[in-house]
Amino acid sequence: MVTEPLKLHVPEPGCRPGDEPDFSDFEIPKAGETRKPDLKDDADTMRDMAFSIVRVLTKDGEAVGPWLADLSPDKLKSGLIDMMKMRAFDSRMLAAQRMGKTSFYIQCLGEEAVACAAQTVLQQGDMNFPTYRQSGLLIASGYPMQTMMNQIYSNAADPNKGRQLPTMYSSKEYGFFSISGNLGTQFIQAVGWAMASAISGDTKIATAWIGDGATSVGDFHAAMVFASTYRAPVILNVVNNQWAISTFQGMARGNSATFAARGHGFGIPALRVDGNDYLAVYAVTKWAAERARSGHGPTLIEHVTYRAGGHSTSDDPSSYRAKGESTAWPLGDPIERLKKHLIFLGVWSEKRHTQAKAQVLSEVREAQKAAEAIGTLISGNAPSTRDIFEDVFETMPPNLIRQRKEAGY
Amino acid sequence: MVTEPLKLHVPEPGCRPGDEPDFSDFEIPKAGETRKPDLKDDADTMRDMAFSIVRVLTKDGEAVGPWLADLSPDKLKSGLIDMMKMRAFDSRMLAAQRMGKTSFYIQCLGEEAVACAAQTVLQQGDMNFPTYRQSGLLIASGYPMQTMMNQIYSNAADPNKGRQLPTMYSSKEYGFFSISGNLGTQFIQAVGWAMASAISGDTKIATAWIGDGATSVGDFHAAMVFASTYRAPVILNVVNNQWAISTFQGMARGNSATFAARGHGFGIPALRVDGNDYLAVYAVTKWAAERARSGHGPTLIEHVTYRAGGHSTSDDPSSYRAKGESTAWPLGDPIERLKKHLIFLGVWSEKRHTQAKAQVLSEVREAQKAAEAIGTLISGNAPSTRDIFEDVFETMPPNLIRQRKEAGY
Amino acid sequence: MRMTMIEAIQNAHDLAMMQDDKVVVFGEDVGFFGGVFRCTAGLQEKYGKSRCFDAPINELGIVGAAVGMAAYGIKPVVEIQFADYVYPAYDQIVSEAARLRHRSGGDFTCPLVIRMPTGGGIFGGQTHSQSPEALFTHVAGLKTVMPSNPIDAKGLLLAAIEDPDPVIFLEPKRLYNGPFDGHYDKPIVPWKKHDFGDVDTEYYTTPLGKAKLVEEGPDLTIIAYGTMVYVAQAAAKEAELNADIIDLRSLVPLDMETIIASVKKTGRCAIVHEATRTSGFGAELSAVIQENCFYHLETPIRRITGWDTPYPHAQEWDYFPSPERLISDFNKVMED
Amino acid sequence: MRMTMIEAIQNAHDLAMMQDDKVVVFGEDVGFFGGVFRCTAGLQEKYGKSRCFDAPINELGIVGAAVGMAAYGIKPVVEIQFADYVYPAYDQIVSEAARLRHRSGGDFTCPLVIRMPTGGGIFGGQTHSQSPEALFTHVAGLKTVMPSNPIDAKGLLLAAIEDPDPVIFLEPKRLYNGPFDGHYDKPIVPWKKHDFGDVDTEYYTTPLGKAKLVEEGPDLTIIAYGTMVYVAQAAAKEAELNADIIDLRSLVPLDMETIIASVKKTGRCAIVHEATRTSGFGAELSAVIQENCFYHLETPIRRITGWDTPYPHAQEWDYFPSPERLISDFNKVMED
Ligand SMILES: Cc1ncc(C[n+]2csc(CCOP(=O)(O)OP(=O)(O)O)c2C)c(N)n1
Ligand SMILES: Cc1ncc(C[n+]2csc(CCOP(=O)(O)OP(=O)(O)O)c2C)c(N)n1
Ligand SMILES: [Mg+2]
Ligand SMILES: [Mg+2]
Repeated sequence: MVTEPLKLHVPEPGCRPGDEPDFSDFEIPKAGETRKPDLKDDADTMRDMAFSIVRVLTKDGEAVGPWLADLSPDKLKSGLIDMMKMRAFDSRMLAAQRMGKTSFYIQCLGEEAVACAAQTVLQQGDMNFPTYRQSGLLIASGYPMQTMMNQIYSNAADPNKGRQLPTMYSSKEYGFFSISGNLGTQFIQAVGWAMASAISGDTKIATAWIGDGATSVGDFHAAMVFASTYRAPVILNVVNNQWAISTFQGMARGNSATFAARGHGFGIPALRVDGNDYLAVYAVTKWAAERARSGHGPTLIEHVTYRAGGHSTSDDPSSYRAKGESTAWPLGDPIERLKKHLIFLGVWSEKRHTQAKAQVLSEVREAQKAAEAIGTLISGNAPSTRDIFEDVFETMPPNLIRQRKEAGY
Repeated sequence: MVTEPLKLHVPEPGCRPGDEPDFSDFEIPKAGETRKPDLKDDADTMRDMAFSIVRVLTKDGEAVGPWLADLSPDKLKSGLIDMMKMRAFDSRMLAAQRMGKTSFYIQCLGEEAVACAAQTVLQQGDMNFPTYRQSGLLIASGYPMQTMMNQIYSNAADPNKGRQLPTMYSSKEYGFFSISGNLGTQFIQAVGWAMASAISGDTKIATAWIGDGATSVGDFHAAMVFASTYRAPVILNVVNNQWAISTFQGMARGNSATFAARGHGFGIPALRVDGNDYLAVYAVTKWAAERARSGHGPTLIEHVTYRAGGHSTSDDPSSYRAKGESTAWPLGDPIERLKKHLIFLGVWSEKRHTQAKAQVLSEVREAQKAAEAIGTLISGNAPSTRDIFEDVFETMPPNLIRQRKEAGY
Repeated sequence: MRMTMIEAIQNAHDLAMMQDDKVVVFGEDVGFFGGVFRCTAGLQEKYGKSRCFDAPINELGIVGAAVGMAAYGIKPVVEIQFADYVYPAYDQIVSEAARLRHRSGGDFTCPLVIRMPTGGGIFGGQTHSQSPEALFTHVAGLKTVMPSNPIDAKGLLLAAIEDPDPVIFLEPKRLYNGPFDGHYDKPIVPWKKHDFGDVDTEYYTTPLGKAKLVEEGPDLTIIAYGTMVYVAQAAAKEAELNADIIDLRSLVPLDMETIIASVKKTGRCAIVHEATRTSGFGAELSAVIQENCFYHLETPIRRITGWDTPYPHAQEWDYFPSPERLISDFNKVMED
Repeated sequence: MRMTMIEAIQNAHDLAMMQDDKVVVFGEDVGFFGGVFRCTAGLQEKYGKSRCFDAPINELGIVGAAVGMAAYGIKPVVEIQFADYVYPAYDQIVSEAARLRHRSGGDFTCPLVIRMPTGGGIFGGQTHSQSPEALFTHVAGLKTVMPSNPIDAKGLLLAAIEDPDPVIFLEPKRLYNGPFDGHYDKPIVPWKKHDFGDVDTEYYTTPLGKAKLVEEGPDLTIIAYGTMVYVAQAAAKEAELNADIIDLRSLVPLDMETIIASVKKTGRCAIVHEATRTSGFGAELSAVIQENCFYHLETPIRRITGWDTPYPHAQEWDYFPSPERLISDFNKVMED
């Protein structure tokens, strides 16, 4: 028996600052290549799907293969607009944060397709359990941008009454569950929500969202166990954007595995999708939603994408990521890819794109103007001190009334 | 799109009290049939192993196939004796509990092979992180039975000083980590211990133990993530004895999956073994130990066995399990099977077995007599009240000294 | 009808499920088996598997799923098999259940009940004996309740189920079968023969936030909850003290009025609980009483509690606050 | 050498790792990046990847693995990125780290340090602002420490690393760069220009369990820790009170002697902390002071604390115990 000293293995990303970005190890199937199993198929007949990537859009902007879905040009255009809005919104809010109008901001640059495409599959009454990087769900569901900004500015019209960090939105009406700052907690809550729908004999489904890094949390495991045991009507989304602050995704998974392969230990159908391919995300989400709604239970989807920006406004990725990694990312930019497809289809042009961009920017600006007219974090007109004490319970108990009075309210 | 009302799926065991036990759905490969991968093989080349069962002993007591290991007849005999001791020990202690000599007892009836065989693979300095159902680890390592009984009786010689429930042993010297009453917590601790061995450049390995039911806990997931990320030299054992108190193992896993298949989401080699086949458990554990010790990292082993007794002395399984389920269990009894093998080899006989049984019983009795001479939970000579206050910290802080004095000590 | 505390709790579940089909009950071994203490016996058979079911062994998952269900609009009542096993769920309780209403500006709410057998006295060792109430009372957004008899157990549980916010419901398991008063060598009167076991079979609620003055007397105020109510009563009797004995029933919200009125009257106060002393709920009680009754107090408030150690197995009765310890401390409160 | 509190903490790690190769440091983003607050900057480069490394995002796993490592015989020092994220690890801390020595009869021990940035004042909202100290002080087997300046931070951290038992090490992140006194509209003196930033570069320890009397005065005793030490100082000054101001530094073990001596001297006491009031550590302090100094107290002990609500974002300064609130309450302690 060998008795050489053991050594701790600590995984390292392919490149760090100073290195040349290199994604040549990253296996990417051709668009259209990956098969589409039947909705009713058992998880154990599709284990291969967890090691492939569903892709629809080719390099040239053509949409091909079994996952090509029934999206009309109008729907595709509106998807493009959603993503463009999201990007413009992010860029304005990043700037607003830099100007001190709020304390903090998180953008989703480069990942717009994931949330924007997934949202369009959902129906009224379904519920997303998002992380802070799925603001696209709100944008694509037509939630007023100004209300989002009111939240970001913690102004008097903030639906959260100034209580939450910027971007921690909540909207029951728009099927967007209150975001928690504690990573992963919503994953099992989504499963519970979906179980409640099944218990109630309803037809609503839930979607759970989690980052690559956060798949490590215990709540992820709880969600897998409960979803599989009770066959909950839920879509379990892992957004693998390659990074968790400064930590690369390899730190959260085994060497030869994928995040999707986690499904295999639970008999949950699992697949990977090109997260920068609007059409692929749409198709895969639709497939999973239909499985859920027709009683076939949960699906695990790993969205393969890339966090093109910093983690948040508190983060500077240049100290831990190689320069140019973002542009070297082989799955490209979701907006550019959908735009190319629309041009390929002959329903879009560079010119229309430029017009649309201007149009989108003016909408975002208008929303911002309106929000700022109410107030920003520094301009005053914030929610009241009284609001600290409200909503701790439905009815304020005597000790809180006493404390509210102590606070002078 | 279908809009039939959803329904909650709640898994049910094959049979409940009043039903005829039926294990016909349970797929059991023939002994010798399952292949043996190379130690250095990658996890993704052996995914099939998680859906098969390694078995060595045939119905007739012959040992066959690639997993047949180098166990001498003497070693096999001593393995048989270990299991017989464990069973005699359990039966005496169950009786002692019924007589009120202690508060509680947990036996491992029917699962003796798992712990007894696994222990013989380990070396001085390795560490088990067991649950309450692996007392066989202590028996097989030659730990004094009387000391175990001192613990069970919480008498003055109890190494735990009366602090722990019966069977919650601890022995650093014998490589047996202090058992926690909180399920699963030791699984990730074992990984941490193994990481420490690697960090220190040592060659020691750890083994983690968990029940089928407890695989649901978050600590299980943490262990998988950390073991895979840092390639910790650890053997991750799931003892699937079909039941978690009144809850059948299906409640802890997806429909088409096995517990072993959990390894696939982490790139951890995973296999299932016939837990009632001493030779198979030995061979599989040895393989995993060699992988760990030679730097190939963790292995997940699902031991397929059956909890033949009640969960504990507080439990009566007849209210939730079908009568006769235990005898219908298709993998048989581990002691009977090893005995048959030894007889097949011509190194054992019914007569010698009867003699051995008597010999084992008298050893157990002697240990018991000696332990009871020191004291039982009701006979007095318990650890001191003072012992409550010791070992909270290495040095007793002032507030505990004050409280100890308040208590009159 | 005479009921044990277990039967009263089962009955409360039964009535709640009957009255409101949004009420669902789950936890480890609570479905087919009816719970290791039988508090959910028969519910699965009566209401079906989708309203009462077993759960995987994952307390985080049980509470986390319940948070999602509560947000959906149904009413989960979950069992943690022993309070000692609630810690894996602590994040879901503290960061999620307790804060959902507040952080979402009232958009989402979390009406759920988390039941758990609590406390020692059953030779359960350190993992079947703990009293973690103070770990909940510190968390804004949680209510924390502990009944001491079958009548209250039913009424408080039904009130907890009706409550629009998360409630931690601690059941002193040593009282499941009768009012244990700390004299472990003497038999207990079973609830079936005790007045407090005479439970109305109809639906009723006992409001959260109202303490009960179980005995009245001028000598001192004794504040207790759960098992310690009976130990305090026995000790006061043996010490021949005529005390106001307050059974808090609900720790948050706290019935300050009853407490303050009593301490102002007696000028002396003893607080009794089984949990470890440091940062136990007794500290909060002592602090608020001191803040509100300072000029009425004649002697220092004393806390009689479990020691600042884990709960031992063999030395259980040296850890458990015994009638003798209570008597000695009550006398000190009187003497000083 | 002048250091920020971050640099002092980094320096403590560095010296501990240099002196004892059993010391290992890990946590989320602590390896290559050096921690989101840079407290572990440069350690991976200096000591290699097997002594300082990134961890998966699983606090349970971080602490659970550390418990196993500590049992092995090495010395893990782990970082929880924010104290608000410690709850998933709560079971491993309470049921395992805190009890291992006791339950195994001293056979296994668990010397580990769990560091975490604590407290508000940085517009972090409810998940980057919490002060969970009371959730640890209630747990037998844990020591709980909170420094208030670079010199103490280094000495206490090195003492914690030397300690044979688990230590919870809470770092008031609002003090990382300078002694914030609650006047959020005024600039702070950076540690680099402050005497407490003048940190000895040699190895030294500051004993756990010893409070520090940071100011002496006859009027009243003010007990604080972490950020509140400076807020208390500012408020006392503005109120023109000459107070004994005690910086606890260590909550468990608690320096009762210093506290009792001071309160017996002044007869008046105010306790200040940022955590929610109910069952906060202030309750324990109030209770023990009352038990030990009853006959010396002239007015009720007051607690000035965070409200019993989650920590808000926009209304941060209405939640944070401000100098104005402290002044008003100090005056009440004096008046009554
Ligand atoms: C329980 C918990 N631990 C740690 C953190 C701190 N934290 C915030 S975001 C983050 C990284 C998350 O990475 P990932 O899940 O990949 O999501 P991404 O940011 O890439 O979208 C960390 C560690 C937290 N919020 N919650
Ligand atoms: C965290 C936690 N939750 C619940 C329990 C109560 N409990 C003790 S044993 C048990 C069943 C365990 O079943 P399994 O893991 O299959 O192990 P087995 O008893 O079959 O060996 C339960 C639920 C516990 N000890 N710890
Ligand atoms: Mg990520
Ligand atoms: Mg089992």
